Amino acid sequence: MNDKILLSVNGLSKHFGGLAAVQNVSFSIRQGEIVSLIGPNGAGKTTVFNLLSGVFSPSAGTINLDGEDITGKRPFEVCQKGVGRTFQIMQPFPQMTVLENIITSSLFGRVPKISLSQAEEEAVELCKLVGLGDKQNTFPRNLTTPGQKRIEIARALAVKPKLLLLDEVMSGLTPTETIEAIKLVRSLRDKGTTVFLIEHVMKVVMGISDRVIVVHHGEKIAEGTCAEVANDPKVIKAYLGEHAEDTKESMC
Amino acid sequence: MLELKWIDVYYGNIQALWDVSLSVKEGEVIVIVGSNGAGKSTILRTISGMNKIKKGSIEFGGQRIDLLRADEIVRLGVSMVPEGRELFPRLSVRENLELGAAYIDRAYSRRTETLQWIYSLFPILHERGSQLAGTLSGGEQQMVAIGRALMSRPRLLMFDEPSLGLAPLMVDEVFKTVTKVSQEGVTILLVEQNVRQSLKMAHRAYVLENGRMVTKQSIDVDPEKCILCGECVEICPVSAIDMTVNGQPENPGRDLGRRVSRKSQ
Amino acid sequence: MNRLISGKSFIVLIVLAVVLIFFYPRVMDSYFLHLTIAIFLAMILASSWDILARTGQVSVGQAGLFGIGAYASALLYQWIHLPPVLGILAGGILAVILAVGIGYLTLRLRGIYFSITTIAFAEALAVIWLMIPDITGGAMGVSTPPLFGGNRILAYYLILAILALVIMTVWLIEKSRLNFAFTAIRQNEDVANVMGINPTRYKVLAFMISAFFTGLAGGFYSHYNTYIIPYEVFGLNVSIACLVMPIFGGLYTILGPVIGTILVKVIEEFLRVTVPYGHQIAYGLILVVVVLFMPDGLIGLWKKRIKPLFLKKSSVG
Amino acid sequence: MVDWASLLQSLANGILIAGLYAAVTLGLTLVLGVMGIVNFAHGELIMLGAYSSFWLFTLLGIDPLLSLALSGVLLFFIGTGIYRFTIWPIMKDPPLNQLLLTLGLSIFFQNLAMILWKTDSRTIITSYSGMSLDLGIIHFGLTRMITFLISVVLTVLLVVFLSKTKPGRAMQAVSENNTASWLIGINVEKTYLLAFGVAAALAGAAGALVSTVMYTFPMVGFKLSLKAFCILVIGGLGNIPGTLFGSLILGITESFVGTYIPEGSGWAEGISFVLLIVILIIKPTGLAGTRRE
Repeated sequence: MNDKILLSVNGLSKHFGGLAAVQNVSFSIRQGEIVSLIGPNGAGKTTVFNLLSGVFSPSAGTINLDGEDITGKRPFEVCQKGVGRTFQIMQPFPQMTVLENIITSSLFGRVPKISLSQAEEEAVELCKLVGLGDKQNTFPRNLTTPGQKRIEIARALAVKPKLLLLDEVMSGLTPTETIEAIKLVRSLRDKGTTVFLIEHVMKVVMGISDRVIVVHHGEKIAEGTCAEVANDPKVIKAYLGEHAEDTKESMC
Repeated sequence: MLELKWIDVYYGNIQALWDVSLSVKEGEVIVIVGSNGAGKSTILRTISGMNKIKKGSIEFGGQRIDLLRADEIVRLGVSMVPEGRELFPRLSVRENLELGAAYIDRAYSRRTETLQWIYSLFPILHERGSQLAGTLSGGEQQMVAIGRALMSRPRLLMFDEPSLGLAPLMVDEVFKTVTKVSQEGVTILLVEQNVRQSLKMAHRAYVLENGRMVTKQSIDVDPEKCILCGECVEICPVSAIDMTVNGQPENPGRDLGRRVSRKSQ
Repeated sequence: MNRLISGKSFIVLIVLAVVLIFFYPRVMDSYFLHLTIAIFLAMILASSWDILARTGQVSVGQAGLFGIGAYASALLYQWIHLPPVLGILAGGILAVILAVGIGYLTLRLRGIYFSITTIAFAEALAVIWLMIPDITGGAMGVSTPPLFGGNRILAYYLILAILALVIMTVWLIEKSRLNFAFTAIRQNEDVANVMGINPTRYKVLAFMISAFFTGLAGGFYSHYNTYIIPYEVFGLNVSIACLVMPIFGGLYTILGPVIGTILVKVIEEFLRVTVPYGHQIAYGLILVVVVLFMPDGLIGLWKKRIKPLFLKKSSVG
Repeated sequence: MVDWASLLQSLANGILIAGLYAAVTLGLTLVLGVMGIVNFAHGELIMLGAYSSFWLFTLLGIDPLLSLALSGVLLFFIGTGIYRFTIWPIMKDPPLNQLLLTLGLSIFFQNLAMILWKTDSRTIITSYSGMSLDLGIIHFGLTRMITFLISVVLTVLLVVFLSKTKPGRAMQAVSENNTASWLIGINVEKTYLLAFGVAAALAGAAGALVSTVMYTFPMVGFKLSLKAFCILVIGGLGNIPGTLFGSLILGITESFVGTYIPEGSGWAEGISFVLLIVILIIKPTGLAGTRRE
């Protein structure tokens, strides 16, 4: 990890009609970090991801990636600048094979000049990396939930992102698979990818993140290392309501 | 009262539930817990007739209901408070509530009485009666959704993540309401991620993971201590607990089963 | 998305080419040659409609592009005596220019609104054509000199060449990165967008390719037919024909539109001699039947139902 | 200098034709609002209504303004039949399949009409066809006035049906939220059937009106449905006030273009397309925003 700031978000807000889904959120992520975004269900985590990847354009605030302002850029532009993401609800292209799904992503990602055969090679590599090596030519509908999550991850990696956004990729995995996934995330970081993830599985969050950002009701309520966040009374309250005392130490 | 036997459910070609069985007795509060995407909501949607089963059977009050349409199932007395509330946003609060009884004959004749009951449960809805449902806060919308379901005079009321996106105080409020409704004699089937609080009011619980029941039977609930891991904040999927507690168990379900049985001894 | 062309199909292609180039035009009598030309023309329309459909956009206004192509070459001949072959090319180019304009304005819209706009576009052109007869010839139409002095065999070669060009373009698209972009946009535009694909750009590109060939077809038609009227070239019938043929045959394939066209044209030709009006009733029926019972068209029907029958037989026997 | 008489006259003409346009569009609005389907065959239902009114008048001598109800009932049954056998099986398909299906139906009925009744344009001439009403400086054809009033009555009936009757409320509920409607005990499929039937009945009645003020020919429905699409888009898709607003805009614009532009009546035919394209370009997102999933 170094001190170079890869992503900095300033005063980010998003309103739908009158409702504020995300309100005045600011944070930054350094190159090579693994940062988790947590918060109760419906706190606005996925909205933050949608803003970062350009799916929504923010009502206010700026997003800066690697020194470039990407606020309000459209999703394909943001992707070409170096943001890859997965979707919480898996959305593979149903009529493409696993390999074709990943090739598509390779072809048009951050380095879009590569040839078809190069893209195919890369996709085959990625298939192996995420553990889909033997499922290359099947269709996504024949895969289980974890299998489809692997497609999501491989597709997000195929764009060769500087910043990888993972939206709940570990939920629903078996313990062995979760460990594999954690190893995968660590190895990605070692290769230089910065990872920003939304997770529900608290043990995973605490296990791999360098830092944790907590949102609640669309606002950032805490940020810091695992231990700092876990002892923050605001966080405990957000998660547990009024009956918080007995679980204070349990988070890490 | 309600009995699911070995049901399989598919979304298109994708299987969402495998061999799920559960039973709910009259007057109980039952919770289904499990992580995101485990298929909890699918179970409720299937009971209410929104999804069809490929295999197995669903009985309610001794009658097969798995072949009925959703509206027929509501008429039999099974109502649902859906995830995301699903109100009629451009109708007023009162209209939303009234619609809950409008298409169910046995509820329609008692609608004024039921409405008074709901207003006594949620006085705020009385105040907001003429406001458009879409303009309410999340917690108020949740109350309208519960109220609308109650208007149909259900025998079994199902809640799909009622605490979703609510402030802590509001969550408490919602759970208190669920308890109140239960005390009024309505049987309750609840799906939640907020394990700790939901287990506090439940009689029994089922744990679902990846579309399968982790244990064949329901687990008994110790209200003082979350039986699943005793230390988590939200639901820790069994996988995550076992991973850190026991290293790499080959079968998390069996492991949990052991722990549960130990508890009940 | 199959890989390279196999040896067997290459031989079939060569044989087909030889037959179509050297043999066919010499044996066929004039009526059948005419019918063949009509079918090839329709195949071009069908295949080029299918190119746009690969991005998930259903155009119900191909007649607008066809009519522009037809009128461009007809009017350019009238004004500056542009040779028909160049006129046909000009028709294609004008259609592309129009498609770029319409495309950038409307392809941001999704699905059904694009479809409605394309109908409106074709009908609007028809209104304009009727209202400025000084320039367009109005309802009376325009006559054009016959192509190659009325030599049907040469006309046959020209349309065969255009058809070959269309098929080759489709084949190249299938082999290139474009196919991935088009397919991704069709299957899930939002995800494609997040993966770095600019949906509008590729949709407009597909529309341009589609428009070029539709315009060429229009130009060819105007010289081959020697007479065009707005009601016909801008008519709903053309737009409908463009979409029924590939849908019947099977979408997003090379062969689908070709097979669909042959069958639809044969049915239409049969109806043309049996009922005086309304022979396009077959188009309506085909659409309804395809949507309800055979969503992948004839090709899908073949792959799913008929081919397995043969396989079963051979494995048993 | 402004010629007030001609201005008022063309405004009045525009409003009168807008009434007819509203009647033509209401069924389309209802189906889009409740079922989320743009029914390309709506125009053909109007055409069938027009023909039924024409034949009832020609063969049995029933006045079109009376046969309106008969056309409505006839089309109600045709409509429910169409829904049950063609649309019901594909309600869960992607919208493009629904588009292609209804487009197929549209082509089918157009050509069926050509086979049955040839492409001739037919008119109904009643005893009051030539009469007109004079109101000082402006005057109206009596038939137009009557069709306008009937259109108003049809609209009011529809609004009352939707807000005061149980099936009507069910339609509103379904259009607001399909899932919630199932959950409160509405049979959504039956509601779809009824909505399609009512829309077809409205088309039948509108067709009868059309037969009195326009020519009846196989393509009349197609021409009108293009205008209806335009109205739908101006009005913001699938709501009744929007439909009335859109009808007024289109009717008045057409009327002004017809009056003030040389050879305007021809150009007026194209106005709907221009409006449609312009509006889709100006606010594509606003349109998408009004649709539910």
